[in-house]
Amino acid sequence: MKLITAVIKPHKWEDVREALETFGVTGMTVSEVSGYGRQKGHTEVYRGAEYDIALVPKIRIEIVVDDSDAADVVDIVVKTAQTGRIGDGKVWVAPVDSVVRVRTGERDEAAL
Amino acid sequence: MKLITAVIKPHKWEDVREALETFGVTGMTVSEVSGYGRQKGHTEVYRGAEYDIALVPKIRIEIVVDDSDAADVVDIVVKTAQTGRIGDGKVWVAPVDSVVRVRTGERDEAAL
Amino acid sequence: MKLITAVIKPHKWEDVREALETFGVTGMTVSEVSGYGRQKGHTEVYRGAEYDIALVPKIRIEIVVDDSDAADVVDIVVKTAQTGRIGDGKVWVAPVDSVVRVRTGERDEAAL
Amino acid sequence: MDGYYAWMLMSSSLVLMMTVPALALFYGGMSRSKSVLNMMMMSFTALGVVGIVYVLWGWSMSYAGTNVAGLFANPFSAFGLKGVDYADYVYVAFQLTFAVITAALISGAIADRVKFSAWLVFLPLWVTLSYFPLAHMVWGGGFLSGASEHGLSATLFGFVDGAAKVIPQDYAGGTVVHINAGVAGLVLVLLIGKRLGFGAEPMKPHNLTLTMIGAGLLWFGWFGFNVGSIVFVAGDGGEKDIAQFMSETGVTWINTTLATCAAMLAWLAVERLRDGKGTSLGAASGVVAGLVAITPSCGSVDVYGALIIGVVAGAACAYAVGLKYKFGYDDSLDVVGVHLVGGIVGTVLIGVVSSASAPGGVDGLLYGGGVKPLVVQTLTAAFAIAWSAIATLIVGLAIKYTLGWRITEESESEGIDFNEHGESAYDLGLSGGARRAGALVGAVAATSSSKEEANA
Amino acid sequence: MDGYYAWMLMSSSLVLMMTVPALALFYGGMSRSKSVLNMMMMSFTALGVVGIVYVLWGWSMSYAGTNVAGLFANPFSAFGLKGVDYADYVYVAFQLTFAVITAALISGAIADRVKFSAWLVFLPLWVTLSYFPLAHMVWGGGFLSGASEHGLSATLFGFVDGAAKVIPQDYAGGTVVHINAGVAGLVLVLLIGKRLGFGAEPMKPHNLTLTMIGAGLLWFGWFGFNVGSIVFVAGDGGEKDIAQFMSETGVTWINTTLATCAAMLAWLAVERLRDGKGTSLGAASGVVAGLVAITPSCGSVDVYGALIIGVVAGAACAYAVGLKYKFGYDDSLDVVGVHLVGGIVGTVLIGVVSSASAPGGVDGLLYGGGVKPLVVQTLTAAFAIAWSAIATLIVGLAIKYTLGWRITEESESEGIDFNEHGESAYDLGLSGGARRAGALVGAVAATSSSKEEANA
Amino acid sequence: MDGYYAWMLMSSSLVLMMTVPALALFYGGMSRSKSVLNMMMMSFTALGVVGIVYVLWGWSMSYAGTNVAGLFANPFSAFGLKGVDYADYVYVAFQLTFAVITAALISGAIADRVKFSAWLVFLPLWVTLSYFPLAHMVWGGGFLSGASEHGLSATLFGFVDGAAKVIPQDYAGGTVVHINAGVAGLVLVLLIGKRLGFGAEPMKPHNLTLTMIGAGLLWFGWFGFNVGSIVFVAGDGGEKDIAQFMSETGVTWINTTLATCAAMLAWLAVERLRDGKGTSLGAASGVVAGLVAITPSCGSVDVYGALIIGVVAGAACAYAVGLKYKFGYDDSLDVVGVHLVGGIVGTVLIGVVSSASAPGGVDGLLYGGGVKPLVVQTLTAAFAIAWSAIATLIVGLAIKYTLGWRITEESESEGIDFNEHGESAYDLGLSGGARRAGALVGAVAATSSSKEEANA
Ligand SMILES: Nc1ncnc2c1ncn2[C@@H]1O[C@H](COP(=O)(O)OP(=O)(O)O)[C@@H](O)[C@H]1O
Ligand SMILES: Nc1ncnc2c1ncn2[C@@H]1O[C@H](COP(=O)(O)OP(=O)(O)O)[C@@H](O)[C@H]1O
Ligand SMILES: Nc1ncnc2c1ncn2[C@@H]1O[C@H](COP(=O)(O)OP(=O)(O)O)[C@@H](O)[C@H]1O
Repeated sequence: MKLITAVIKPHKWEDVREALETFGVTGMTVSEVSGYGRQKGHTEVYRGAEYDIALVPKIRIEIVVDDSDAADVVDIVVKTAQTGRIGDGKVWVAPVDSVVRVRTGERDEAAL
Repeated sequence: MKLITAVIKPHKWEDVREALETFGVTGMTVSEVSGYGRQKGHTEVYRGAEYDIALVPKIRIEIVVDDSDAADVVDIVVKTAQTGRIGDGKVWVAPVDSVVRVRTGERDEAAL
Repeated sequence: MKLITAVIKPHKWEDVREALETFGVTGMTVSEVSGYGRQKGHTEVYRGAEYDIALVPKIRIEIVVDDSDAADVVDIVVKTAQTGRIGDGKVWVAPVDSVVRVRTGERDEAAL
Repeated sequence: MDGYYAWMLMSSSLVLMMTVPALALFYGGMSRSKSVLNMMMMSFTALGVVGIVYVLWGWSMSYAGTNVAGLFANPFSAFGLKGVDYADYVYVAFQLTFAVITAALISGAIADRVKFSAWLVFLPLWVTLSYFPLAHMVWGGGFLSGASEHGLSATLFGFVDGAAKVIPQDYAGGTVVHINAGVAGLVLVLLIGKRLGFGAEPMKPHNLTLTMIGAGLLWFGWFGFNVGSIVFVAGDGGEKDIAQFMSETGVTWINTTLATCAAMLAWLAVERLRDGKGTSLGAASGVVAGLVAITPSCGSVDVYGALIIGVVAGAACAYAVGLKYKFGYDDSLDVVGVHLVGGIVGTVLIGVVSSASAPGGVDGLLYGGGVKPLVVQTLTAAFAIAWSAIATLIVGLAIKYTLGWRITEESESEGIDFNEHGESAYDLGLSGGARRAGALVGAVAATSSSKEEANA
Repeated sequence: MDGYYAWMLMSSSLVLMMTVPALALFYGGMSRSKSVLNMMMMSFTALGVVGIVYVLWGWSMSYAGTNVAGLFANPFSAFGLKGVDYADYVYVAFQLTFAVITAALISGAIADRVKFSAWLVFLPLWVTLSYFPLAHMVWGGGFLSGASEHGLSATLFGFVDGAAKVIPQDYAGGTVVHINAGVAGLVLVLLIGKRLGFGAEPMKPHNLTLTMIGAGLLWFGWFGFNVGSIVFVAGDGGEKDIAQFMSETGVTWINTTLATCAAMLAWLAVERLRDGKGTSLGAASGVVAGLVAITPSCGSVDVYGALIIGVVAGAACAYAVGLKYKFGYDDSLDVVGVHLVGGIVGTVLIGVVSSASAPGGVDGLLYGGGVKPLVVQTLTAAFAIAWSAIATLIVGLAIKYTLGWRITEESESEGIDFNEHGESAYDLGLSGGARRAGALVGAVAATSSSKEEANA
Repeated sequence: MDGYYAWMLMSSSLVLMMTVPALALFYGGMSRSKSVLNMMMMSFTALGVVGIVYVLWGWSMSYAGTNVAGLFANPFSAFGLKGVDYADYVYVAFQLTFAVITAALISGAIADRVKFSAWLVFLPLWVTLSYFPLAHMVWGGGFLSGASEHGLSATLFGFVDGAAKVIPQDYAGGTVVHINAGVAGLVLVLLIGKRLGFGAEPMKPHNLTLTMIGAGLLWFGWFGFNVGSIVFVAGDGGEKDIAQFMSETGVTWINTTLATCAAMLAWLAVERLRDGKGTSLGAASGVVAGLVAITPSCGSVDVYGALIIGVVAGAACAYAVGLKYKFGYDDSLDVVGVHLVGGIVGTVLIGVVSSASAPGGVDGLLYGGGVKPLVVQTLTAAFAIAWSAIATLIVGLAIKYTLGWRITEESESEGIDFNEHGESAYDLGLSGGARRAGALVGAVAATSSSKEEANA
């Protein structure tokens, strides 16, 4: 099993979801996060006080997949989330020992 | 060390917390996330425009534990979070090299 | 590659960011989470009903780094996030197989 | 009198504003984020339904029709305002807004768990069986008014030249509005049952800023409610009436404000002593408790009387809202604890602190008026409680065994906003909705190429 | 008449409140969290800009100046209220607030995508070319009024002793305000184009509680709007006027409320039938639809007429808001669906349900008044539509080919609040801003040592 | 005059609404999410405490009691409104609301860091030492009024038939309200010190929609504040008074609106030039700055005077709010930058742009009135500043060395809402509170079995 974590631009989320669905990913866990990196945030000014907003909104997707699918899923995310502009995000793959489906207690492949 | 990540139904959070407390888990990190999977979301209609809300609210729990406790903790979460209805969630276990307690700098077992 | 996950006190975030920047960390992903642990939450009373708020707000930072940098980054976070008071948080290190920069498709070292 | 008339136009508008948006906000903020919309909808639809019903038969049944046994008036004689003089429309307007908010107040007791359809059916039935009759009895010359020869007070203590010896006092609606709504809330709660997880799961207010806005706007609107409730002695629109208008209203304004200030501080004091801290929800609740208690008495007490009523109401309600946990009835947003208790405090205390020096007052116990006023006030309250309880029970049971009141347990734990209204109140993610994102399904075809055309 | 005068002061204040904050909230809540501030700013600046322009030449061009071909009055004769009697300032105030809200209403159609500078330029031009002339034509004795011998109605059906035989009716602004704003919205949408992702991405309301507050406050303010629009027959401030004030206003208040209640329920009914559930956005929208439709007719119908207009408007608008998906124009917050459609419904239905029994009414079709009133109402609406369309087109094109209307695609998808105002509406993280944290850059030096000094 | 009287009832209600909820919202939205409730509570309790104090001795000390050295009146002679005619209660009401909001305004300067108990003690002391005396001096025939033979102006430029030759002008409270509150805020800030991390950590507004609602409702309420402040020449309630009422109020309404519109645009212009973008917070701030500046002058300028005052105030305040970073005083929500600066601008500019053509005006510098009015206005402002500073210093120091002002550093960085009120403002998680979930501790036993009973 692998855990694929993708941090992408919010407005790309819909496309990514569709692409993964087509590929056959049946589930994922999504959260709203803030990104810090080359893409600079905004400057906001409130009553003359200037704030340098270092963080930009991102969507973080976690997908647990079979080792065999990992490479494809990563490629799909990278392809669909890409705009070519700074701040497109990152995708990383990490090992997972096991996964369980709470409803049934099924494990690993069966749990996905 | 293992990192156990559990994605469960929000209203199960209280029960899970209690069960883990009783077992002796002294800490965890919790976040509000959105889940995508078999459990379908809602349909919302705003002024005649129908929105298919693919995502459902979930609670995501991260627990770093001793290798020895991993199996038990997973079982506890699965048992207490289970409703038998679609959308109960997933639990996965991943390896952790080391953990540090910021306050003291203690490492691994001692940091939990 | 390693994934360093740090859970710290919110008001320490600025300091940690600066310290990491100086060290040369060019990116990270941040989220608002709730912590459960030794640090007890608050008690809130609404119209005579007392609520025991078990969770305390924390900031969760994810940083993917070279194996070689992992130790230093952990030390920096621990040093700057430390207040010595209960609830300072945890930092854990986990293995990462690979990381990709969505914008360019670059991998691993090049993706950071 | 066109000045008074202008004030009545304003007062009617203010009281309407109390229900929508003020009460909707006050209640909405206290509910959970998954049920705030349903909560607000109950106030909005109370206005929608009762507003129409009132014009159709409410006015007739309260004031215009021929009296039936002192309990209510003929709902048909002035149906649809038939034969009502245009110059009296402003009174219809003012009274309409009272009926609306009374019905809306009830919704706080049954938050988070009631079928929207059941609420829509409840509204017209309840105002017809409970509100209109009580309004008639108290203000329409009926059984609880001082003008009725066979009225409660007249029967007890006699009737001389056209009025009961001891005139029952309810300046702006302690019985008709607050006791009535409070009792109805209690009866429904007992019929309908608790929310899932009541007393176990946290059910804290999801947005106290809304509750604070609501409380503030309620206070603002309440000046229309209380100060607008002046009744003229001469009633011919002449000098005397104008003089009365230009003095009595100042008193009711000041009394309303004083009692409310006092109740706010009293509630905070109780919290400080009991829980260690005064809360903003406490301040907002104290405001409402004070407004409720001064409602029946704002014309019959002096400044000290107003302060006493405020302090007692604030403290009493601050304790009363805890009772539901002791006795285990889920009066979700404390309609009983605030409106029933506050309404009783205000109505009964009149018998004690009312003063003949006040424009609309007779001497109460404290001013040597003896015990009679207290007796009359207490029995009036008691009768109102009984009437409201029975009327609500009839309507509540009828609905329980036909439509049914409760939504399913799944719907309730998932959230009534989703399940009864197909909406969620908030989508605050800066990623512009992505968090709860979803593809637009309805009628999209024609616009799928929008991106290209965007700058056409 | 100082009572009537007091009411006018209040009404002017109420209508100003309709734009800021009521409309700002109603619209702001419906937009996305990344554009709510821009949405609210469009209402605030509509007040800022039009408020000044109105005093400078708006009043003169609508009412005070010498008539030019019945289309508008000389903008300079009373420039800056030159020569206007202080006793008439209250009418300037009242009319000023109408111009303001009409302009502000338009902003809903072009949400999320328009340069702030373009909006600021649009405001004075549009009110000058579209609003002031229409106000003059309808209320200033111009081409669309019954007082003009060469007016539309007079030309069609004759003119006897100083008035058209068939008097065109627009009590409070169905044509001048709602049709005018609705048409302007539609024209701008067609000129400016759709939002990125319209019809594809979710664009749901980000905070319905704001929309509910807004709808409630709009209703409250609308009493000033409609009830304040009384015009006196005698006009000498004598007994007759007072009597008219003390009866007609009651009717307009009641009609306004009835139609709005009916429209709310009608909209909810349509949703229930079509989508399965009645929504809070539907209730809020129904409220506005009803208020819009009863605006021209509140003085000329009886209670049943008001109910009919409310039901028709609620249902019609509930369907109309869906059309933009069918035809693919991005009327973002449904200015067309609610204000244009509602305005037409109200204006035209007068010809059908208007009743001579109502204070300001003549018998419509339904009351044997024949088809003439219907013809006059319809043609008046048509003319208003044409005028508004042309005027808006001129202004809109002028801006399109000079400043340009649209912000960049990046700015739009990132959020207009950031890019046009450098702000974000919310920072709710309990970690006190950390989530979107950033170091304070401006003028910090002097205070860097603040931590130490904090308790100095 | 019952029309005027009705307007005073409305004005009093409007001004009360300015504090609760309007100011509470305006300030609450600008604070951080961890301190919004405390911020709102300071406004609510200002009303709670000052409302009572005013009736007890405030009115007496300002207007009713016997004059003491022209500085204040005897607080006991009309204690608890003893001997006050009911017909005058409406004036008590109106003045009460002014005292309340003045005290509440101060809270903005000391946001996020002050013990709730200290604030509750500060309120009655401050209004007694600073507000009541200044109200007496300016409006009660005291040292700063034109009616006092030994007054400032009379002493300087003489006194003929019952009035100072050069009458000091403060129509609605530039000195008494805004300068007074602004100075008090500044003094407290210097006594209390900065928030932790001031100038270093981000302290941006947590919810600008609340601030926008607040600004809008403040504007609405301000019509009561300014327009209600009319003082009659004849004062016998006869024809002349009615005529004055029916003309002067129109002027104050228009001037209030014009100056506010101008200030909003001026503030936005400054931001555009300085920071590149006009912000919604800037628009809201400009609105308040304009309202503040026109407060003393709304009756004494013509439309151009109002525009000038608005533009100057908007621009001046937009710059002034930056000063705190330069000089390092933490005037958290800019009470100094907006109310002190705006109040001075408005009060002093009267000496320049005031015009005899305006109902309440004398010719200022610009209209050939010479420099005397300017001198009087300036010295009046200066005296008010001095008095307020000393009074506040006394109260502030007394509290600092007894109760102490500051909460602990932990409490402050964790959030004052938790630590002083035991609450958090928001719980928006759709998971119904899970994010900040917690088990219900209080009195649960009796209801633990609720799940089963839920449908009983
Ligand atoms: N080392 C890292 N670890 C975790 N997340 C990162 C890291 N570097 C960047 N990110 C995430 O990826 C996002 C995009 O990175 P950024 O450097 O801004 O642009 P790009 O990836 O196109 O060079 C960041 O906002 C952050 O959320
Ligand atoms: N492959 C996956 N990776 C990560 N999270 C997943 C994955 N599949 C499902 N989930 C999470 O588990 C939740 C429940 O899964 P779902 O398929 O809806 O029901 P069930 O697990 O009962 O079959 C989802 O909402 C999502 O948050
Ligand atoms: N076993 C764990 N797994 C994941 N996160 C944890 C764990 N234990 C603690 N945490 C996180 O660390 C934070 C601080 O831990 P806590 O026990 O309160 O204080 P300390 O670490 O100083 O002893 C917690 O709020 C929680 O977010």
